[in-house]
Amino acid sequence: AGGEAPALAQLVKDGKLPPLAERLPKKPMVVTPYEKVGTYGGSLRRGLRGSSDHNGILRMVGNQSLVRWNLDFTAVQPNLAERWEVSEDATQFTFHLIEGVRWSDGHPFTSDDVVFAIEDCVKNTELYSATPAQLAVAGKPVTVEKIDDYTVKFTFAAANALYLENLATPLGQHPTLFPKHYCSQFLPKYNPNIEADAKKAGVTSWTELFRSRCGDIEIPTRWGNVDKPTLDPWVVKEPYVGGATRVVMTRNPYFWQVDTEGNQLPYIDEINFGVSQDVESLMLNVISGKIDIQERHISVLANKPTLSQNMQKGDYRLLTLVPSASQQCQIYFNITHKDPAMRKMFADKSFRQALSIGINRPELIDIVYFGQSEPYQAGPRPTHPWYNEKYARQFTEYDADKAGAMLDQAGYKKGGDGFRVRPDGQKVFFSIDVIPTLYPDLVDALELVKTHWAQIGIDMKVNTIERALYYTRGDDNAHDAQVWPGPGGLDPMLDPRDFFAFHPQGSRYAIPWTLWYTSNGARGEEPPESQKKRMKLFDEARSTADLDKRGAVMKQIFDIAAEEFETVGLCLAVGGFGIIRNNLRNVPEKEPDSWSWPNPGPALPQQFTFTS
Amino acid sequence: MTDTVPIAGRPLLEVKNLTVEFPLRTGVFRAVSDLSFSIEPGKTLCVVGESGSGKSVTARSILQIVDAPGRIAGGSITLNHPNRGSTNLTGLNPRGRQIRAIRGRDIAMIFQEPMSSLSPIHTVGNQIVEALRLHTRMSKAEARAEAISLLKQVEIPFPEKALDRYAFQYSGGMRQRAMIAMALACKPQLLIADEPTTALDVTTQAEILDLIARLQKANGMAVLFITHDMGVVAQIADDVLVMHNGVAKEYAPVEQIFHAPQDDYTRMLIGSVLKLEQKAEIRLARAPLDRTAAPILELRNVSMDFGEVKALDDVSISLLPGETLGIVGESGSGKTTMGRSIMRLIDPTSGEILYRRADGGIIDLATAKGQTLAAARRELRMVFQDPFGSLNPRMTVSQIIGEPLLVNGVAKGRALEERVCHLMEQVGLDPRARERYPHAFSGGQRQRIGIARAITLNPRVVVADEATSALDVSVRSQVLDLLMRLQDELGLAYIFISHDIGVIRYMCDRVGVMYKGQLVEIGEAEQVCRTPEHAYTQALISAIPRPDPRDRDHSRRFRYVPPDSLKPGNLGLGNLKNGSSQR
Amino acid sequence: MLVFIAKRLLWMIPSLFAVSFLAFVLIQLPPGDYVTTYIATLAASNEIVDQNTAAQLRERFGLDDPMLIQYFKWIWGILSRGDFGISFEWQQPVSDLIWERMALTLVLALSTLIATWAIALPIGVYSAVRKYSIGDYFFTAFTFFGLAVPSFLLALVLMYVAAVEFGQDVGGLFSPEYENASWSFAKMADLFSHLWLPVIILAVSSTASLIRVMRANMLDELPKPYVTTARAKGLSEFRLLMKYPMMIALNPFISTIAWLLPNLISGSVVVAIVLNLPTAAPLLLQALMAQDMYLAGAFVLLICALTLIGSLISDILLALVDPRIRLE
Amino acid sequence: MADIAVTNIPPDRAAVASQWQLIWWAFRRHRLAMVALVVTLLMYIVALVPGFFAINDPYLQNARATFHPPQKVHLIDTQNGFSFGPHYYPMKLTRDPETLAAIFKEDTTKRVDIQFFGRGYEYSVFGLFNTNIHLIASPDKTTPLLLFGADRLGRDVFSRTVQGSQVSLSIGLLGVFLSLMLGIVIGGISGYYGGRIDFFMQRLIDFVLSLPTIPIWLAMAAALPQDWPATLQYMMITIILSLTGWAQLARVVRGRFLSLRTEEFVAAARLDGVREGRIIFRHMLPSFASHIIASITLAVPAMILAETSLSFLGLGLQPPTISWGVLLREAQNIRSIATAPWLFMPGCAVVVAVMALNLLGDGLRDAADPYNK
Ligand SMILES: Nc1ncnc2c1ncn2[C@@H]1O[C@H](COP(=O)(O)OP(=O)(O)OP(=O)(O)O)[C@@H](O)[C@H]1O
Ligand SMILES: Nc1ncnc2c1ncn2[C@@H]1O[C@H](COP(=O)(O)OP(=O)(O)OP(=O)(O)O)[C@@H](O)[C@H]1O
Ligand SMILES: [Mg+2]
Ligand SMILES: [Mg+2]
Repeated sequence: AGGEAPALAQLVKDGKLPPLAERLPKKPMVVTPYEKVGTYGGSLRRGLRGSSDHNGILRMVGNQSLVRWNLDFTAVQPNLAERWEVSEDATQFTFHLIEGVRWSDGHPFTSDDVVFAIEDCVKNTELYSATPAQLAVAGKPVTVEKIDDYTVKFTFAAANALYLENLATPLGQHPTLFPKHYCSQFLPKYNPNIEADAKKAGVTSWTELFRSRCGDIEIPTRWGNVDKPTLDPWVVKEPYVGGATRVVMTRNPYFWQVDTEGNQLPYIDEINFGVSQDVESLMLNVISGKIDIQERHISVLANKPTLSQNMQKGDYRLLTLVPSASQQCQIYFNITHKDPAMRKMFADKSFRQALSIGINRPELIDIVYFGQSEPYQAGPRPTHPWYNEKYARQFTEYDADKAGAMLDQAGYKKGGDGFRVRPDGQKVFFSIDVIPTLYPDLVDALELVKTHWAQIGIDMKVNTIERALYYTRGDDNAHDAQVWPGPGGLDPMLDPRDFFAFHPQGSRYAIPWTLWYTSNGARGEEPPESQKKRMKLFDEARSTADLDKRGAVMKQIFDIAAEEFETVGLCLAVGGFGIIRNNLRNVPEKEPDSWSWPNPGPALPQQFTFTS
Repeated sequence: MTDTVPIAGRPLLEVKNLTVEFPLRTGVFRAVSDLSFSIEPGKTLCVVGESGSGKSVTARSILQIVDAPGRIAGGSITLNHPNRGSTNLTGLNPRGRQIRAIRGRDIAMIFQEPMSSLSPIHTVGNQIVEALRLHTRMSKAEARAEAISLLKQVEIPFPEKALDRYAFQYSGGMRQRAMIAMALACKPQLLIADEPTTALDVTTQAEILDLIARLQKANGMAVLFITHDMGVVAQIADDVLVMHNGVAKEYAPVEQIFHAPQDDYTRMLIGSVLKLEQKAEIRLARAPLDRTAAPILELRNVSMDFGEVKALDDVSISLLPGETLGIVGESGSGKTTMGRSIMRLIDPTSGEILYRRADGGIIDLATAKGQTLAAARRELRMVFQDPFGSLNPRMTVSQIIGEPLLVNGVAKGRALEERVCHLMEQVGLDPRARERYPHAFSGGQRQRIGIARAITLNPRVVVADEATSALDVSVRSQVLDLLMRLQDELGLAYIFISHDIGVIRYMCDRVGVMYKGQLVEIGEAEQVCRTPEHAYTQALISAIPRPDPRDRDHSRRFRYVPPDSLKPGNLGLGNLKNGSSQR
Repeated sequence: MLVFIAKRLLWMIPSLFAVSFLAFVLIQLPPGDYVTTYIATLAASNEIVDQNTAAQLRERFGLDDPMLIQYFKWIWGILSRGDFGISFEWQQPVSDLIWERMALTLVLALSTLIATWAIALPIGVYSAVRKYSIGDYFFTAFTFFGLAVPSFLLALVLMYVAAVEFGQDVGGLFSPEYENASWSFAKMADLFSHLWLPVIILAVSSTASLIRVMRANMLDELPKPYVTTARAKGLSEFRLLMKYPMMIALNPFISTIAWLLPNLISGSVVVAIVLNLPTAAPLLLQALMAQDMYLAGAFVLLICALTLIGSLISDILLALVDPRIRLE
Repeated sequence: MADIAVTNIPPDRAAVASQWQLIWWAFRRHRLAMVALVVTLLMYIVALVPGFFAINDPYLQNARATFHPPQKVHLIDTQNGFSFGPHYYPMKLTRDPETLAAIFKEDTTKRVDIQFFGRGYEYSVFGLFNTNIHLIASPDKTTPLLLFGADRLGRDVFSRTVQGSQVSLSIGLLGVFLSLMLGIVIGGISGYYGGRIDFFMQRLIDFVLSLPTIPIWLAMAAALPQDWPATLQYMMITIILSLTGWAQLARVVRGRFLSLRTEEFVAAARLDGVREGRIIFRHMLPSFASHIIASITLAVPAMILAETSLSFLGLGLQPPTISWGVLLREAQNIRSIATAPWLFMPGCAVVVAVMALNLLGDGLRDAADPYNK
């Protein structure tokens, strides 16, 4: 006997919309509001930046997957699947969907849709020439069967113990992304005239048509079609297309969640994303109170004084982001450098160790991070159960003399100009790539590191470059060293790039090894034993469903990684922050900052509400 | 403007103790000092004097348009307008409304250098119509019709078409006449004419003088006429002001000036006129020309068309080494075009221009290119008809004169300076003025800069296009003598384009007469001047003004009308009319 | 004249080919490709693109083809179907994207242009005629300011003052209520009430430089004898200046028309970004930076066509204004 | 010749000024231009040895001075008895724990006297020798003298501005100069010859005008060796970009030359046997000098500021390199406007430079103008 938004009630009265009971599932999912039961109405303003910011929308509305994360980012909860069973060997996952859920156009959502999404769409090789990584194990794609209208079974070729967690991340949205009744018209299997339709629509092939109408998880066109039915709390009203100055989402009258009093969610009528070309104009909007909730793009620490000084003026409060990353600035020396002499130098563990203790971390934290961090190397954050003290803290103590001695011993003697010389007579010199437009703080930090290292006789160049160049240099293995924030602080399983050569674009200390790993030895360069061991261990962890056992395996990895000391970290990732307008309630004032936990989505914006 | 009765006892324009100064780097230069004169309505005051004596500056002062940094340092200029009362012009703001009302309407001015004084980017018609519409209430169409009639009155052929052409498409004389038409457009009370007929052949000049006289009669227009042509002075002046070095040497009725000059300078001036009446002494002393020598320059059937205008029509002529060939002809008859074709500044439409080099080789200048052309140009020099336009405004005179020496590697540094000084002295310029830019010279001085530049490189042929038109008679004869002495020294040959028959007689061995692009007569200078054969030449000779105010008989004068224009329907353009028949 | 225009128009065809090809090469010249930039952009928010998806994007966009093939595919699409291709980023036909932004771009650019010329030319003339007067010094000071302050800093400051101190709605060209409304009188009014800020900001620096250039050119023409002639006719100073020296001093400005048109599109990118203006420039920039090839290529083609047209117009105007210049 | 030789010429008749002398004399009379010349020279002296004029190490970060406001320099001390001489009081920093905002208060109990020609950080002069003598120095190394305040990392804005002059007043100008030369030569040739040559040159110019420069920047940034110093890379890029930047000037020059070439004095020069190059540069160009001087003086600030927009796009010079453009870019955010306006002091340096260069240009123009009074 819950309520519905007044506007919807009016539509029902006018006969333009079925009554609430017919729109909701028999047993709608009940969401407990964060603070209190809210009131209907209002338009929530939020900012997007320029182009390619589709994930800004995704994070706010588009995370209605089969399962979702809990608020603390510790466990997977039911979402569209009210429950599930996992087979012992973690190869079979059976999901039971909530009965009576409807797409935003009123069409029922059933296991047919899930089967369609995976079997017809994702596994269509014209559409997806390679199956997305989540849905393929051991090189084979998943098989999805319909058990009954509300039960589907996913079968993997091998153990996929992480599947539920993956499913809760944004990249796990495929099963609920494509409404069969709508998207099937864009598939040749269901529509023989598809090529002609594509021509008519002005695109060259049916796959393009499909993508522009049904989108994909992470492409702008997902929000560019007002007709596509979704399961999200809000649906597109003014689309995100090239040149759009704003994107408006309006409430989904068939949204399938209710609050504890049975009122249909969402509370807020509309979400209005203003598209700012530049972050500064976004900042201005925030300060002048024209944004209701924002952390994206403005969350750098440097903005905090300005934003906190204008709290009164902008009538907002601050939102604390708990970093999920582990390292604020991870230095990746290229251990697999193309130049053998450089490779030898970087591969020298004591060289890296000396450089690490040659950094005055407390000073750096003081200047660049307002004292808001602590010296750190790598590994899960201190609050994480898998925290590894040695891996996290070794070689963080500043000791220039010792560093010098270590370098002397390793054969890098000081030359005439005070800088060290390699055993082959060349001066020790390397550059560290950094992207200033993306991470200005890393430039500042490296500048300091440069002065610290100069004191121990190491000459380094802070190489500020444009991001595409940064990537290309990495991909070509043409870099001396690069920096990037180190992930895996709260979600070590999801992005272990620092722990071993895992990510071809992330584990920048040994790109060729990552290629070897991802291509199963077909490409790249064979890594040393300790890497191979970790790779094996990680594969094992991935297929271990039991959390404790998995933890034990992962800890072995951390031990090895600590021993190898491949990357040099500066300090623990610093928390960002955001702002919430004072009249916006039911928003947790502290939330993880992560892609896997695509904040603020898992805090359930559908139960955010305005007080007048 | 019906009331032409002068205010009793007061002249139209009174200039009292006018002093004009130019502050220069080295001190203040007084271009005009303590000058007084006045002009009665309907009368003509002629100003004569040495080139650079301040005639133009005086004229400009009246309209308050002395170029910076010049300033009127003293004296007054009063305009006594019959209807509007008297105004002290020196007291007016030079940009103000009052002086603007006077300019163009009450006082109009014909500038000395017509070639540069017209806007290069507006049609001539546009500029005349503008003057008309500014001071009268004419509609566009009326103004245009009036402009056409004005052009017709100044003898521009095909005025309807000419109206829509640009100044650079006009010949020098045509530009001058366009200036005259513009100045006369509003029927001013006072016309200031600064050497208005220097680029006109004597027939046209006579017509223009008649036109001015008619307007004087009809409107009581007063005229301040600056000229070097004593013949003209004798014909039209009521009073004459003789200037020298910025001061008035003599100010008297015309009779007195010619028949009882008081001042030495005036006497010298009149004497120089007589000198130019005969053949030059230098030439008399010369051995006769070797007529059998191979010509140094030979034009064969040269034609040049500008669209439908045939500026040169099948011209053939040759020039012997050491010879001076005079070219006379109606304004717009293609004289300049011929000169420019020889220098290859324009490409003739057809024909050959053969130049014999010192080594005997022959080059066709009409088709020569690159090195050959450049080499030939070193031996051929030209004095441009437009002295102002042909001097780079951003180079000092010393650079301008020295440039040919410098780029041809003849001299540099100190030696170059010496050469420049010497050249300037030769043409009668003060070498100390060589750090000045061309705009800071008088018209005649600029002309001499052009001459100095032309003779720098010891050329073999010089094409002198109206090279002495802006020079007073005494300086003119000096410059001509200089040219002839150079001829003796270097064996130069001249092509001497001039409207001044006196100069031709003084200087030239042979003379060619051009008419409408054709060479209608060519012969010994003496013979052509005495017994001209072609009817046009006869008309030309008949129109030469006599330098004697007592001999103002126009009845001798007649006009040449080409036979084809006598056809019916074409009568409007020209008919055989006697000079006096108009009166 | 007609022959001249026809000849020039014919020449545009090879020029367009050459420029489009070179542009295509240039756009691809920077390291990486669209997918790299795409990944890098997402990584900025710590978002991850599935490895397989990235590889497959490349394949789908034909980025693995040799460049020549990509070029010919594209050109062929344009020639045969008038199809400028699809924007990688937006998955929308390029032509839609471009035209969508052109209208507002033109409004803004033309208003700026008119404002600039209308302010700068008279002031430039004034500064020249009244050289070293109080007024001249005043405008000189203004121009120095306009030249020395980066326009987007100015934009930022003005926006800050307007937004924070006065609570004004700044950025963009429309109020929210009109943003997606259809065109109406009220919407036009709203547009113009938003237009002044960007126009001022965009106009400041170009006005300043225009003033300086105009002043310099006028100073050269003022002492010419033909000006004195006109003055002697009794022309008022204003008409005189407008008709005579100004026309000649305009010569350099007429030459600039060649890149005026293309500048309408590509000019003032950064200001447009800061002010959040829905004009073409940010889209072009984004396309170039992201190596969104067809979109960028189409823009470059458009710019090239406009350059060619602009230079034709400017050549014709040059000859019209100054008859001494002949068209050959 | 005796009859027309002008008499009474003073013996040293050659003692007149050359054109350059004339120009220099005219220039000297232009008081503002002289001031501008002095300022420009001073700026270049600063740019030559920025270390001497800097007070603190421009790269030195200082945790206690983040967003330090400009320090007041006092002349008369009344706090600690009465004394005279330039001095300042160190500022004490407290940080708001919640907002992280820094709060500075003048501590009048301590007084630091400013030294002239005192000792400070060590810098190198032309890479020849090192010294640590500075024009202005502060004896107290822990509380540095911050005339223009400090930036987010506590670096001295004054010293950074001084240091930045080096890059800003040199590299960009190289590009300006190169495109200028190219523009004049190509535009001059095109306009002087006209006709067919002009036609093809114009097609080339159209072509160059339509090329997008951003990809060139991107490609260049990648292609140049990464171990080059940032300034050298930037210089190479500006040089290469000036290979496209000339087109605009070339068109303008050409437009003017098309009409200039019909002038009689050009014909006269040709008859004098002057070669084409000299006609273009020596005879025709001066008539267009005003425009060119104006263009140069306009191009210089544009070049300095271009850096700011370029680094906005992640191109061009980037920190840690110091230039005015980079400094302004770093300052260009709401944060600085709202809380640290002194970060825009480099902008004042740009204003001064622009002003000096433009006035200098004006003076030159006037001095070279034959009609100038
Ligand atoms: N701007 C100037 N600066 C310096 N001297 C000047 C300037 N203008 C003219 N003069 C000088 O003033 C004197 C008078 O010049 P003006 O033009 O009146 O001579 P003029 O009598 O008209 O001579 P001409 O018959 O040659 O035209 C000349 O000696 C000339 O050199
Ligand atoms: N550039 C041009 N374009 C068109 N017509 C021209 C051009 N130059 C000269 N003309 C025409 O050619 C004819 C001859 O001109 P030219 O200058 O040779 O005459 P001129 O004999 O020197 O006359 P003047 O004695 O008046 O100087 C004139 O009718 C003139 O209008
Ligand atoms: Mg004169
Ligand atoms: Mg002539």
